[in-house]
Amino acid sequence: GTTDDPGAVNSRGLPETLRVGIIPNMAPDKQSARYDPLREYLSTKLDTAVELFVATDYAGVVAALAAEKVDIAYLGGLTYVQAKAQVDVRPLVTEVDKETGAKEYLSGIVVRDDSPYRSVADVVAGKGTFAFGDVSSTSGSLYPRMMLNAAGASCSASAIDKCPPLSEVAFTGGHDATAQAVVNGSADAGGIELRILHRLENDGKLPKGRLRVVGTERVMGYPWVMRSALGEQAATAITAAFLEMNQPGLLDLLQTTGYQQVTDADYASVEKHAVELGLLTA
Amino acid sequence: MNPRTGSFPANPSQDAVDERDDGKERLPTDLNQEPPGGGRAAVRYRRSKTRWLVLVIAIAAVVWSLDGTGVSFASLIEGWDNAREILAGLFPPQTDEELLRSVGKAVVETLQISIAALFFGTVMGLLLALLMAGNIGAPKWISLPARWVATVFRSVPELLWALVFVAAVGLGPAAGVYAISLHAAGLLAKLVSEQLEAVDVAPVEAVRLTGATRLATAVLAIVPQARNNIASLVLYQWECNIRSSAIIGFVGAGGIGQALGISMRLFRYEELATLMIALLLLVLVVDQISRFLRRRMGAATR
Amino acid sequence: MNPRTGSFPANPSQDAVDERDDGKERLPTDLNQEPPGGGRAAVRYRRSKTRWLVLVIAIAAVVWSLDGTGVSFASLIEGWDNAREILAGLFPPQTDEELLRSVGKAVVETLQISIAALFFGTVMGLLLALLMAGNIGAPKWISLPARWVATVFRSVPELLWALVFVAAVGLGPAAGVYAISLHAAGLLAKLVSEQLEAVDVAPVEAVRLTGATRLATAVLAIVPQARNNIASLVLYQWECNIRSSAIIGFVGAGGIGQALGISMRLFRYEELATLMIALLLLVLVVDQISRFLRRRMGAATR
Amino acid sequence: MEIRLTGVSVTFPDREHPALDDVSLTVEEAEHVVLLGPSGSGKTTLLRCVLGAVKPTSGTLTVGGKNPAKAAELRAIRRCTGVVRQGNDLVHGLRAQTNAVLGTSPSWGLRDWAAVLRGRVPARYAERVRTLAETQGIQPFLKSQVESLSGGQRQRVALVRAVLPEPRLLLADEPTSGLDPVTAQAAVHTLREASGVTVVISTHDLSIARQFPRVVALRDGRVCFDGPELSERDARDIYEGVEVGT
Amino acid sequence: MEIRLTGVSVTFPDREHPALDDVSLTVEEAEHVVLLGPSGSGKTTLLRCVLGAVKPTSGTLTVGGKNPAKAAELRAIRRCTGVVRQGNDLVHGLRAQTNAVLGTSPSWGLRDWAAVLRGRVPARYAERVRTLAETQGIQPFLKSQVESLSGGQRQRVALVRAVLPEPRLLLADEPTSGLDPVTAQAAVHTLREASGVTVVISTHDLSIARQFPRVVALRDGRVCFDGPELSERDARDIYEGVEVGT
Ligand SMILES: Nc1ncnc2c1ncn2[C@@H]1O[C@H](COP(=O)(O)OP(=O)(O)OP(=O)(O)O)[C@@H](O)[C@H]1O
Ligand SMILES: Nc1ncnc2c1ncn2[C@@H]1O[C@H](COP(=O)(O)OP(=O)(O)OP(=O)(O)O)[C@@H](O)[C@H]1O
Ligand SMILES: [Mg+2]
Ligand SMILES: [Mg+2]
Repeated sequence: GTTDDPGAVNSRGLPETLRVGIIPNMAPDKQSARYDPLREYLSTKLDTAVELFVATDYAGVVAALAAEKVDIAYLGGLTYVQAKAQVDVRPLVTEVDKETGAKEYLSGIVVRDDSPYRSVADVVAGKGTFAFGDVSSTSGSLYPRMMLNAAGASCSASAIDKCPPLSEVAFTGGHDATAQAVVNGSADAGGIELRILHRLENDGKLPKGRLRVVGTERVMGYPWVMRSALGEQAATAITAAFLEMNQPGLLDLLQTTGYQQVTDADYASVEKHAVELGLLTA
Repeated sequence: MNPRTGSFPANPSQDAVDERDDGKERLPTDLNQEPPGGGRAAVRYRRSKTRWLVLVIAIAAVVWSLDGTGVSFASLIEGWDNAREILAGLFPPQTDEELLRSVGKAVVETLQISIAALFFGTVMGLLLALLMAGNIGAPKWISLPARWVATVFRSVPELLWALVFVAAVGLGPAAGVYAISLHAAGLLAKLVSEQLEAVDVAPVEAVRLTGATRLATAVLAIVPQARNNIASLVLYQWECNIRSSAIIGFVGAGGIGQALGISMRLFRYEELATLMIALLLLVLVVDQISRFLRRRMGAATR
Repeated sequence: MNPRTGSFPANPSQDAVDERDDGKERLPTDLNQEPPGGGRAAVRYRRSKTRWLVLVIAIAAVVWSLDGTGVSFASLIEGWDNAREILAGLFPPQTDEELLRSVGKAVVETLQISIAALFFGTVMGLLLALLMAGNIGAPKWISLPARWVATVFRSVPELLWALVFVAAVGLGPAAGVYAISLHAAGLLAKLVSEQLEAVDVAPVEAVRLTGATRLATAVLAIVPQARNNIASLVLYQWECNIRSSAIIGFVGAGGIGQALGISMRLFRYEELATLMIALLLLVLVVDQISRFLRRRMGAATR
Repeated sequence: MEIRLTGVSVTFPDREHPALDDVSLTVEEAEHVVLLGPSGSGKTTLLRCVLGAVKPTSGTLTVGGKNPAKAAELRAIRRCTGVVRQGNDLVHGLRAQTNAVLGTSPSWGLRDWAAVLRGRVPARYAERVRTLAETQGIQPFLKSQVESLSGGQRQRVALVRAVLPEPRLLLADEPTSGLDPVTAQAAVHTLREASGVTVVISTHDLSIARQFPRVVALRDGRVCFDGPELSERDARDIYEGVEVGT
Repeated sequence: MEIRLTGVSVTFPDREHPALDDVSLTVEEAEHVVLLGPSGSGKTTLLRCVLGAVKPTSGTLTVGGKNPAKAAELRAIRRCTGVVRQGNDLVHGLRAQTNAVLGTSPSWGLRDWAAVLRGRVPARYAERVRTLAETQGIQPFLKSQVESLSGGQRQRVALVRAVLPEPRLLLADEPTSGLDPVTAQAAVHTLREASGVTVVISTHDLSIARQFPRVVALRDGRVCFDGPELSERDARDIYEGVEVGT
């Protein structure tokens, strides 16, 4: 059960049972998404019981964080700042992106290969339809929106589904659906996380080169966050556990080469844009 | 020799106000009486006028909606290739042993969630239904709030209920159980109360004429007649719960729902196919159990 | 004087195999006949044994599920504060004019989606129901596939249907309409076929004894009796469609669903409250229309 | 309980002719009355009026001094009335014996309820149910589902149900229809035996009507005969629409 | 169509005594037969057997040379049979006149269907429906919903439904129950008039039985009397369980 007294802590300042929330955005291909190795790793490393919850929607995990029903969680950049508005949480680490080799990964705007648009400015000037992924996705919603605005659009902060001069914007709910929408022509362009786009291509779910990237932006990686209430001691221990992770199998499972420490400051720009674009009601 | 003579008002709720305990005097309103001076022609006319009106409104609404939503068969045929691609992506369903084992676990979890939710949902739903059904005749100050509660329970999407319960009890199957229970209670209350209202009215009148109280009439004349249909609705709700649990998998409630969500997020269509087949089989099995019990009950009512 | 004498098998599907056109010789299987030599005691015993078995299995299943899902009232009470916080966050619902205007637009879209889907869903669902219902007695090679189709339609979650249709016809309400139509057809087929099976058997036997074909019996004796209940199920499905469209909206089909999804993901609880109230009102209105029509039909069947 | 109707009329919607047309009639306490009349003459409607299942369009009506139009008084009237409705009014899905005791529900305690819900007969009625069932000849079928009984067997279950609570007013709408002459006679005997009880029955069987001390005949919703004895001639007049007694 | 039963027995599950016990009986083409017997003696079961609604536990049975146990032949038998079932078997939700024409459905064309679905009577039956309804006295109620008819009125609608298709075999289970003597006589007249048609009815009314040239009586599922005329004495024996004729 999840009803253990959240106040009880062990000698190292960690809860008797560490409750971990995960949203799978990446997982190895051959194996179905089971994060048991991660649970075992954290459990031995931290010397405490670990309970793992895999959810497929951010809203639930954030609600659980806010209600202090989850101790640490793997969130998107935007979701982190959203969670921060509701409960005192702090980011600990983020994974190193295999593509950029850094803490940041890439968000991009894509069009179909036979499209006349060559740049984001063309997309805006074309006044066509645009597909975002999940509303609260950093790379599928927040950054594409930013790029559009930088290219002359004025995505409204109050009405999320208005981005003049684009004639129509839609939320597809996910990156693959965005790719689908652009490929089958129901959207003229879309915002997508590039490593996911590449994986779709590698898996043969999309013909290679069918989508052309017309603009990119670097996005601070998905943070592992912790409720600040757990204390400094716990933060140190958990951070160390991630930084010391070197088992190839486990790193492979988490689709990274290692972890690096992050602080709230790393997400300052995410937060700023989120407020500007109305994705965060501060 | 022919029965059911004194035909009762066709809508039993009309007669339910017949006997009230709330002190106020009310006349037994038998539908037969309604337009007390109304002649034959007037009634005919009013009826057929309403029927036409309803028909015209219905047609207009459908046309307006088809137009507004841009539904067209042309686009459907045109898009067939794309859809086929997605569907083709589902084949062949993945069948490696490891996956099958984890699907098995998910199925068990889903079953547990759906049964637990069915238990709570049935208890609450049947209670609400008894309070709501017009021919059982609970006083208005009870039946109206019961109706509202049932409407709120079923019109708030399970996903939102799930959010509330995640905040209350944390991530995990329990939150899913509570969320689905409320939703199930709302749905069952509506369907069961309508089944109660649809029973043959002659035996109900007969029992009521013996001076039985409203509760006694409900227990002795209405529920026994509707029993089989209620049982089959409860089994139907079980099926619905299984499907609901597939939707609220997002709260980390486990079960097939969670696995479906993950596969969808990670674009593993072949895995998705395996899971959908598992879901389908689960529903089919429940459907069969339901048919089996219906047949048994048919033969073995007390 | 008393009616319904020769009691018919309680489960009409038992009798439906009575007359077949498929050339093969089949005996009319009247339930009365079933254990042809079976004495009174044997039947009693078998019945009550099954009843106990079912009861024991049911209790065991509930206990197993409650245990497995970790449901506990203690945790629910403990978590009440958190839940209240979320619920308190809903108040006061936001009411600025701009929001209300966009909510109004979303409501209209939702209505259109639900009505269009109701139209297609009803057409397909009623057809499937007629083919499936045991007492209508379509030949097995038709009724079995119809049952499967209905099961697939309703057990694949709307969300997945939506995904398929988004691929086919692109983003927008049309995809939602198709997805909900299929789901609705599956649900209606199941419920309506059970209503058809639940009609009074005496008139059905009477019409069948006149030598009417199976189709004629269905149209003349079964459908007229079930008509009102079917109409009320269709209206119930309308309500379900509105709720489904709230779920599907999450994948970009527009309407209240999309607005709900956005508000939920951006944690704008006050906006969420406004939308939920809109959804609730919509469902309440449909519920009222349904009650009104039920009452009318009660009085005005042909 | 005496029954008093003064100028009672009932007109159903969609019908040109009233089902009851200005009927005034008094049945005294402990009187036994039989209602005659061609099919459709309003017998059933009259009996349903008395128990408040049909509301008079005009006229007044009291039963034992109480007014069935008032909810509380109606309940009181129904409590001390036993009724056999015309037609199929047994509760399907229950046993014959459960149906037989349904009329006594207002006086059940918790134990009685428990017994009934398990399909048993509460102990205090067991003896009387047995006796009544034996007189009516349905003893062997008491444990059967009512759906499996023959027409006449069901009719007798309904009669037992009406008589069991020892009501002060007994209304029976064609209680012997579907019964063979011997069984019918047993039913009539049970009804006639109830001394001190007001009994009103309707029937089409003249030989049964002759066993009652008072005959009231309806025709087109009006009382066309009211007297102690029914001659061959009067009977013919009632059914053939001739002014009775001419 | 002649009916031949040889050693037919029917035992319902849960019942100690058979409903029909080794019944052998032949009804010749165009013969008119009345079935008598105390309530529960198996009359309804016998009639339902003939139309394949109940399957004999043992024994054989042919109707017009056809075997009702075979699906195709059963359909043929039913096509040329008119039946009045005991009890409430009109289709609620339809008008009386629609119910009256239901029996003719096997010969409807598209236009007839269209008429029926709009609640009308197909033109080619209109005249006959009117005549039959008039003889039975239900002409004024043809357009009413059957739910609003009185018991006797419904019974007559069922009779019209059975007779309308001009069947070669007419089975009527207590067709006059619930009818007053005059109306009952009209019903019997309609049945007796059907010359060239095999007619089997069951009844409890001895005065009606006497109008039939052949009387068959059942008792406890066995044939206990079969003869052209029924004396007072035989009738009493049938109902009182004495060996008939002793
Ligand atoms: N619910 C109803 N709606 C409309 N008309 C009705 C209703 N009930 C009865 N009637 C009509 O009122 C008249 C009197 O009916 P009632 O049932 O009282 O006759 P009855 O004397 O009991 O006849 P029967 O001997 O056939 O039972 C009939 O013409 C009948 O059609
Ligand atoms: N479906 C059934 N299941 C069990 N027993 C039945 C069923 N139908 C009839 N019976 C029993 O079979 C016996 C004969 O019934 P049937 O209906 O043939 O009698 P009947 O002669 O028509 O009587 P009535 O004059 O009362 O209509 C009765 O004892 C009855 O209870
Ligand atoms: Mg009557
Ligand atoms: Mg019978």
